[in-house]
Amino acid sequence: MADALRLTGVRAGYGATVVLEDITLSLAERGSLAVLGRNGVGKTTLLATIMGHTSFHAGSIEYRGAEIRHVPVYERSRLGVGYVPQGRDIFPSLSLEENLLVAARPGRWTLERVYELLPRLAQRRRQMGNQLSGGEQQMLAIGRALMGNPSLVLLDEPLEGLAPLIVDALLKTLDRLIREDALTVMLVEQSAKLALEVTAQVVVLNRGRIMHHGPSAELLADPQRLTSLVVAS
Amino acid sequence: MKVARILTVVVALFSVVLFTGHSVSAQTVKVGFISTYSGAGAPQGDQLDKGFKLFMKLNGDKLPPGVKVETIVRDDTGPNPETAKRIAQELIVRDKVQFITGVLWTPNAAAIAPLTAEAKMPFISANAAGVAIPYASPYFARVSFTLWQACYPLGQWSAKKFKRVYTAVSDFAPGHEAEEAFTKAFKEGGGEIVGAVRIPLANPDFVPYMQRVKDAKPDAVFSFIPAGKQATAIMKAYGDLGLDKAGIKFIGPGDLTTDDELQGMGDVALGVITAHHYSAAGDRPANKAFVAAYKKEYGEKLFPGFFVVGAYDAMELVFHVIRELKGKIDPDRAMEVIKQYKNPSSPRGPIAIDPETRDIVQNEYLREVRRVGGVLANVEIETLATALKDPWKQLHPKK
Amino acid sequence: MTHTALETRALCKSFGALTVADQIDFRLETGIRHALIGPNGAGKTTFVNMLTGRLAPSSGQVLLGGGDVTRLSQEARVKRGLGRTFQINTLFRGMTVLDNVALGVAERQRVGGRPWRPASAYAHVRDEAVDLLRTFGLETDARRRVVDLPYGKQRLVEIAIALGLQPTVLLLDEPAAGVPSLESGRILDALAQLPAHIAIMIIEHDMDLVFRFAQRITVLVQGQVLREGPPAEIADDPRVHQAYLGERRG
Amino acid sequence: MDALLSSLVSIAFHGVAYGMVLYVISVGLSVTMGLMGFVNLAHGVFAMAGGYILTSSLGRFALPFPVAVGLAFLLVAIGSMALERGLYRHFYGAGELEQVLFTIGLIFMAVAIAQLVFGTLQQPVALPPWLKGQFPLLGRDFPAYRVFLIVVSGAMIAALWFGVERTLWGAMVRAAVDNRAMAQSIGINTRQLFALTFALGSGLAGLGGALGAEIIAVQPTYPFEHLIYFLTVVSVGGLGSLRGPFVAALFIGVSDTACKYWLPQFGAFFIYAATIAILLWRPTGLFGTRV
Amino acid sequence: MSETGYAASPRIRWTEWLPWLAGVAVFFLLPEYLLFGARILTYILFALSLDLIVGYAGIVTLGHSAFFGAGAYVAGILAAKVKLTDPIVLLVAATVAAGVLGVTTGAVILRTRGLTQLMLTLAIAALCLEVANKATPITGGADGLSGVTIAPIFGLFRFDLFGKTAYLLCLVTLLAGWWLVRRLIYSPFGATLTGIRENSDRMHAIGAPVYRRLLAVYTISAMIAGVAGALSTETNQFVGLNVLGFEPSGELLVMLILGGVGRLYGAFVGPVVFLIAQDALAKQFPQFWYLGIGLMLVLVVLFARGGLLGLADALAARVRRSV
Repeated sequence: MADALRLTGVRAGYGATVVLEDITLSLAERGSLAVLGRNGVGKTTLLATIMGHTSFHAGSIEYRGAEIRHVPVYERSRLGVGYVPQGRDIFPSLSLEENLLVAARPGRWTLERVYELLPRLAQRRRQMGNQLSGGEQQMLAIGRALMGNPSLVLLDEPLEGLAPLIVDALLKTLDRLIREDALTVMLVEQSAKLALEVTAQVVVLNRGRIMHHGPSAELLADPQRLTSLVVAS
Repeated sequence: MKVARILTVVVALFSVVLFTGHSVSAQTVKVGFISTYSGAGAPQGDQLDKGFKLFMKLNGDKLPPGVKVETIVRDDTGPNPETAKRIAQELIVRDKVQFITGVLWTPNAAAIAPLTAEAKMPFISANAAGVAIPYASPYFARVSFTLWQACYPLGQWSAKKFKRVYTAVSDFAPGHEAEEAFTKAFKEGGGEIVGAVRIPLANPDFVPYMQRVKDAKPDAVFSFIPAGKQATAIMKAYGDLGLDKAGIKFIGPGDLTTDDELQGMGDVALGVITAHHYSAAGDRPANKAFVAAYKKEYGEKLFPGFFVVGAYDAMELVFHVIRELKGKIDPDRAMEVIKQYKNPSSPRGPIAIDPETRDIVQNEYLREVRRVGGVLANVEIETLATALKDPWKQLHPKK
Repeated sequence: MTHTALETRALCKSFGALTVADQIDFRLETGIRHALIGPNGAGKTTFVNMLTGRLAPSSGQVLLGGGDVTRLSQEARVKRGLGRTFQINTLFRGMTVLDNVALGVAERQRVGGRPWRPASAYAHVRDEAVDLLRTFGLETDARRRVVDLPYGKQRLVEIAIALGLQPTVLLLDEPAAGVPSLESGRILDALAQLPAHIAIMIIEHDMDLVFRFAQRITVLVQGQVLREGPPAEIADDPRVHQAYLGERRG
Repeated sequence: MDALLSSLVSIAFHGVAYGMVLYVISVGLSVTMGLMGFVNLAHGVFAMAGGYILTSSLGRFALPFPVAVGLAFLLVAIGSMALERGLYRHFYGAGELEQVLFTIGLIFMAVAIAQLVFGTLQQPVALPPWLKGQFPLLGRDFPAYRVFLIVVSGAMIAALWFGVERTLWGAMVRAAVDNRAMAQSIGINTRQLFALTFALGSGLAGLGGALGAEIIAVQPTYPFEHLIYFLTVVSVGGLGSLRGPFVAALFIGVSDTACKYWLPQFGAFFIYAATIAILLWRPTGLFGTRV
Repeated sequence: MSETGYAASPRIRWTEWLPWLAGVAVFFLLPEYLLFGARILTYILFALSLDLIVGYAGIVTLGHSAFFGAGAYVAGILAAKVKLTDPIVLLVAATVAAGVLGVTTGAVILRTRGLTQLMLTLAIAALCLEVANKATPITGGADGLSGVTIAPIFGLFRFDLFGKTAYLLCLVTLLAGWWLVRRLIYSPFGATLTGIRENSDRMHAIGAPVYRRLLAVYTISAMIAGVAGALSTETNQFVGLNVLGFEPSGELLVMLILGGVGRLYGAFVGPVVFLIAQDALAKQFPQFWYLGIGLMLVLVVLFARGGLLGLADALAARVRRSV
């Protein structure tokens, strides 16, 4: 079976600026990968590159066995790549429900199911995007990604700035998605431990390169190594 | 430094373009024809051009043996005196023409006139009607008309028909002249002007002004608006607002209902009363032949308006001078010929040049828009004045 | 006795209901290398923009060399000795490397607005710019246009421009961002050579660089100062770890 | 008192009719400039094209009025799409100056082509009998065509607003205006969406030019002469907004009419002064969020 | 491309004298074309003033004719109504008036950017046009301002029908304008203008008073445009409303773009080529002229963004490479 995602020797950045260098990684179908590293090491750029938002300099990105480096962003989305960007990027002049509907693509995920999963959204369906709280926006961003019925979801700090209660709810959701829904997930998260708890694999980036690639559990069990990789020595 | 090479090339080009020559035989008379081919005034300029071309086609060869006429056409781009003056200057200095004619717009002619005085250049206005232009140059003559010629008799006539009249004219010199001429005659005849508005020249929508007229409930509205889309637009506004139904008569000089624009105005124009020197519907034989020739040349559905006649008659006068002088043009002798000019069979009827003022002497007709044979026409219902000299110059003789 | 080069007092900034800077008290001592770190969205950029005058604070004060500059324009602050580099290259891309630096030098020497004598007649401006380029090993690139330069060198030009202003306080916003690792050594060398008397605040994600370079570190989290101290203390602070590793509180 | 009231009614009526036409023409410009950040000075060309299509369908081909209006919309939309594919898209990333020059070039060409094809005369609008004459309302006579114009434009505007505010397509357009990259990330083909929106906006301009041919005369220099009005509507209203240009268009329509009625000696002075004042007060326009 | 900046030599290269040689040659060789020549020279000066703000400072304007018109009207009104007819005095008066207009409108429009700025330039020019249109007693309104008589220069050189005096006056004034602009763009001030065009954020960050510099250059440009306007009045002894219209602004932009923006001599090449082409083509095919300009403009913007000079540079570079 082909991997859900395979990056080989990827060099990418913004314009002439190179942020990622020689990134090679693969992610199996129904797999989950945490992307860790300090700020500014290229985690967000990595997800953005998979989505197609950066300048691609070299290497290849295969999605389910097909090269997609020249595929436009919207086609990648239609092929089944879902994206929860770092700033959430809710459309402010759309209502909550419209935010979901514009992303809808046929499949198991429907408006009803998203509302069932995230009941808070159902209550606020008529609110405009810019009237939502941070937590609601975050849930909406996840819901919006699901509406596209993706097979691979790229989550960029989905828990950032959320109240602990909401974090718990979202984590449960995430967990459920990974285990029950046959989704492949790539998760960028500041909270390394959280990320490691819910994922199977992990990569740690530094200065745009992969420093570490292995099972999440292993790294979680070695706090010293984790600290040295993620904070500093 | 590549600039060097480029500049050399540019200079070379410059010289080539400028040097390409004007080798003209002694017997060739050069006539500069200025009209408007681009910009907002192009429709009227096109009419002028059609008259000019029609004359050249029909009569371009009626010259003494050995004499040839070369015409140089220039575009003044609209009511654009600066450009007009510049191209007139170029015609004189560079092209060395011996006549200047054409010129649609009064401001343009007013700008050119002083130049012709300095250069001793016979300048025959085919249209520009500004009443005072002849005073600006002794080499200026006019075969078109003045607004006083149309509006003064119209004012006299109106005073017998209406009590209260509203005037609405374009805010530039011809509009002011029309307003003044009409008002003077109308008041002398005992009428009352209940309101007067001057409408900006560049104006897309006349409805607000006409609404104001309607709200004042006069017996008639007198209007001078430059012929063309503006006149059509004000006619539309008149109809749309129902001024006709409110019993307000629409009157003015013939610019309002030029023969070429008339079909575009539609039925609202029916019943509009104008005073003018030319109508395509005039039943003089010379006119019938003229209209037929025009239609043959430009299409059955088109009618020649006063612009066409103006240009046609201007060229007729130029050719008359050339024939009289056997192709050897001397400005002062040319002006002598012009001052004595008489043409009994212009399409508009008999015309002549007033030797005193070098302005046109012609008949003025009262016309009403009627439907004739399925098309709208300015039917001449009355001759208001025969062999009329410009009334303004009678009132303001040159000291 | 140390002298405070740059200071903020209770600096706040809110956009509507969102508070991005919350009572920030910050001191930058003369001649000190001071790093500002913090997770994404901590408010570092907002803070820097308030320091430089691109953004007006909602409340609080900014002091430069002891004087209140809260209400002063960017230009006025630069004249009082505040220089900065940008996170993303902000260069005069179509101009030569020399002119990029000379423009700044000319402003500092108060000749930038002289309209009559040719620029090349101001030899002292050009010489100073050339000297600066030499310190960064860019002298051979002086006549090249910035856009034709590799990215690493462009970052150096960025720093050279700021130094040309002879600042007393220099804000370096991620000086090594986006530079391929092969070229980043050069940037580090350049930073190491910066004149000692300048107070430098560096905003940087690269902890290697921060710990190698900084004498003091301020950690900014959610618009507030979480911790301030020498690198050793910061590295061991559990709260900092938590902020970075995301151990769940409680 | 009565006279004042009557003049107020006149001004409001004519001003609204004029404003509605301005809005239908300009709204597409607001959307394309807001959506694509394209300074399209040639927008008036589409309005003029619509006007010509209407006048020739009515005059030369004697088509029924509604068909002529429909054609004006459709043909202009199709034509603009071809232009967008062929020329406009080369300038999406270009600077403002290039866009300005390119579109001025288009205007020059359009003016010349219109002159060659249709001649320089103003095109007459052969209205069907049911749109001529007056329409009695509340004891006053109003020109029937302008009543029709207000009703039809009102309906168009309502449909447009419904389309943008209430349909999925509208939500997609708004999403693309809000955040183009994110819109792509959820599978919206923004380029195609832009092309369609551009076509729709131009089509509306064509429609406005057709409906408004009675008020804004159709002749070759149209795109030059009315450019400043279209731009004023958009910049005063605010880019990318639907409501803003509507308010601005009505404001211009009514105040222009009022000036002509009461203060003809001041001409358009007031409009320009007001435009400058509003832009200084709110550089992004009344309802805009960006420049 | 004329290279400026701190490393550029400000020496006038011999090639830079060629335009002046050509200008003098025309005077002697083509006496019939001097009026036309005066017009070209006026437009070169006008284009030069526009290049200063569009090409060097990067301000896009659709209303530059406001300053040309202001200069033209002030000179015209002084001559026709106040009977102040000395041509040199009129030039100075026009400069001052256009400068005042430039500094006041610049103070307003330079605070804005993008479409708003573009719109403001257009609206201000439209406003000036409307004022000139409505102030009929002073400006002549739509009929234009006639009755302008200009005294001989220094009481010696009469403005003649052939335009000899006008041509020389334009040539000398242009030389002065060129000298001024050239000094400006080679100076540190000129370098900062380029800097502002390239990156105004960075200019703020290096402590440059961006707004003041822009206002200064805008005012200078307005003054030069005003001089060009006054020259046009003196040459034509007439001022028409159209000097303030949108079309002269548009056409001027076309000329500048055609020659090449931001390269000093683009402002020379553009008007020469444009006006000669206009003179030749508009005479032959008046109706096609607009089509030609439009097409030319689209092609230049599509394929030759550096204008004719840019194209020539690229060609020269290719030739050099192939040799």
